[in-house]
Amino acid sequence: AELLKFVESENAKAKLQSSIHLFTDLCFKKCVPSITTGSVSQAESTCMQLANCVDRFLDTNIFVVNKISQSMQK
Amino acid sequence: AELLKFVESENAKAKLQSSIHLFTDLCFKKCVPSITTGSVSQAESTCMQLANCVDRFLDTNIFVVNKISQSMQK
Amino acid sequence: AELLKFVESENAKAKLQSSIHLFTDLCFKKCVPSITTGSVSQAESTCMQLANCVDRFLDTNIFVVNKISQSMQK
Amino acid sequence: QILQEIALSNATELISKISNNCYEKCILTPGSSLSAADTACLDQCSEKYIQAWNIISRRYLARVQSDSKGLA
Amino acid sequence: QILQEIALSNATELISKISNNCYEKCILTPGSSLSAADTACLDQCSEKYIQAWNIISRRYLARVQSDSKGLA
Amino acid sequence: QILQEIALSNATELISKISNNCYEKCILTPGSSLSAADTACLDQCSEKYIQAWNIISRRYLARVQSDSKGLA
Repeated sequence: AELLKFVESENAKAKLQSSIHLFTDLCFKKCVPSITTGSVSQAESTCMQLANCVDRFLDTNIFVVNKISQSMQK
Repeated sequence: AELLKFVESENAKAKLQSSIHLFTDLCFKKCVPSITTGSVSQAESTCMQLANCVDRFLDTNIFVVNKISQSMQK
Repeated sequence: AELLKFVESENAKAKLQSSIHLFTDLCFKKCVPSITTGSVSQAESTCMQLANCVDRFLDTNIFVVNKISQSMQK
Repeated sequence: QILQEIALSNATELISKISNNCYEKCILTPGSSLSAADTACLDQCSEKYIQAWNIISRRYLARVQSDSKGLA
Repeated sequence: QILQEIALSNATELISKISNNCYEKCILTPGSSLSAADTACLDQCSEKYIQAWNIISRRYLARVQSDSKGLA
Repeated sequence: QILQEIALSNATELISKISNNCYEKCILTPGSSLSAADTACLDQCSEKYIQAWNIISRRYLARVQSDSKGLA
């Protein structure tokens, strides 16, 4: 049972890491259109620093789940 | 044998669904370049409504299969 | 042991082929922006013919590995 | 049981595809919350995606049934 | 048997990659059939892809053999 | 053992993502070697990617912990 719990928690960790890789890739593509030497742009900063990109993606996901649930109940 | 047939037909169904997801993603990207409120554009309609996007993709696939077969026989 | 060696070498072959497909896809997208009938452009030729696209990708990969190793030691 | 798992994985895949495509098209510069314009776009975009999925499903099933020569 | 499966999966993967890349590049607005221009483009595009695949294969195999320090 | 494998696959995935994204952004026309400009761009790009990965990790973990209603 101890081992099982350990394996389960490791699986959860792996899943979490895989989501983080997915979101980082998404946010990097969205927030950093090109590599400029020097300081970070304002738009880039708002998009990435505050992690708005992840938060809005999760909002989008929740929006879509609700939308699909509604259209299935029709 | 009944169970095996059932599992096989479920596998085929899953494969079919996976192809449909692939094609929908492809056609959505090809036919709907941007989301405009209001009516559907003429080009979008021709591309998607008549499902030309899937039909032409399958034609492309058949073309490539023939092409590869020919170059293997050379 | 003979069989095991055979299976291992087949696995290695499959991995190699999968890398080749990955790189070809990458280089085709990078070096051939559009299909023009007639002769191959100069840029396309430098990028693809000399396989600079693969060589630079592998250089990039080595650069990143070193970079990550350094930031892990900090 | 198996049927339910397929139906579930189908819905999950649809949700994931819509989220990715509509986030890409609608949320160009993510702000501190979804704006009214964002939400309107997501709504429109989801509708269009579901519509596309219905069209493609019907068409592909029809083609698979009528034309067993097709390879994909 | 195993060799055949690898060869088959290799050809299948190549066909799938060519179809995706050349559909993307050649069929900009899918019509009611492939036009002569579409077919000419697909032909050119497939040739270029196969050529690319040959070049990359040779180069990558050469690099793997000569340079065991490379990681990918 | 399992922990090490996860850590390793995590690092491998990160390296692969950075290589793909930074090759895409920095090496626009691959030449016969990496130029000084290429290397400067790769350096900047890797830094930004790692920074992004740190920000996203913290944010996503925080959101998962505080908001169990979120689905992704």
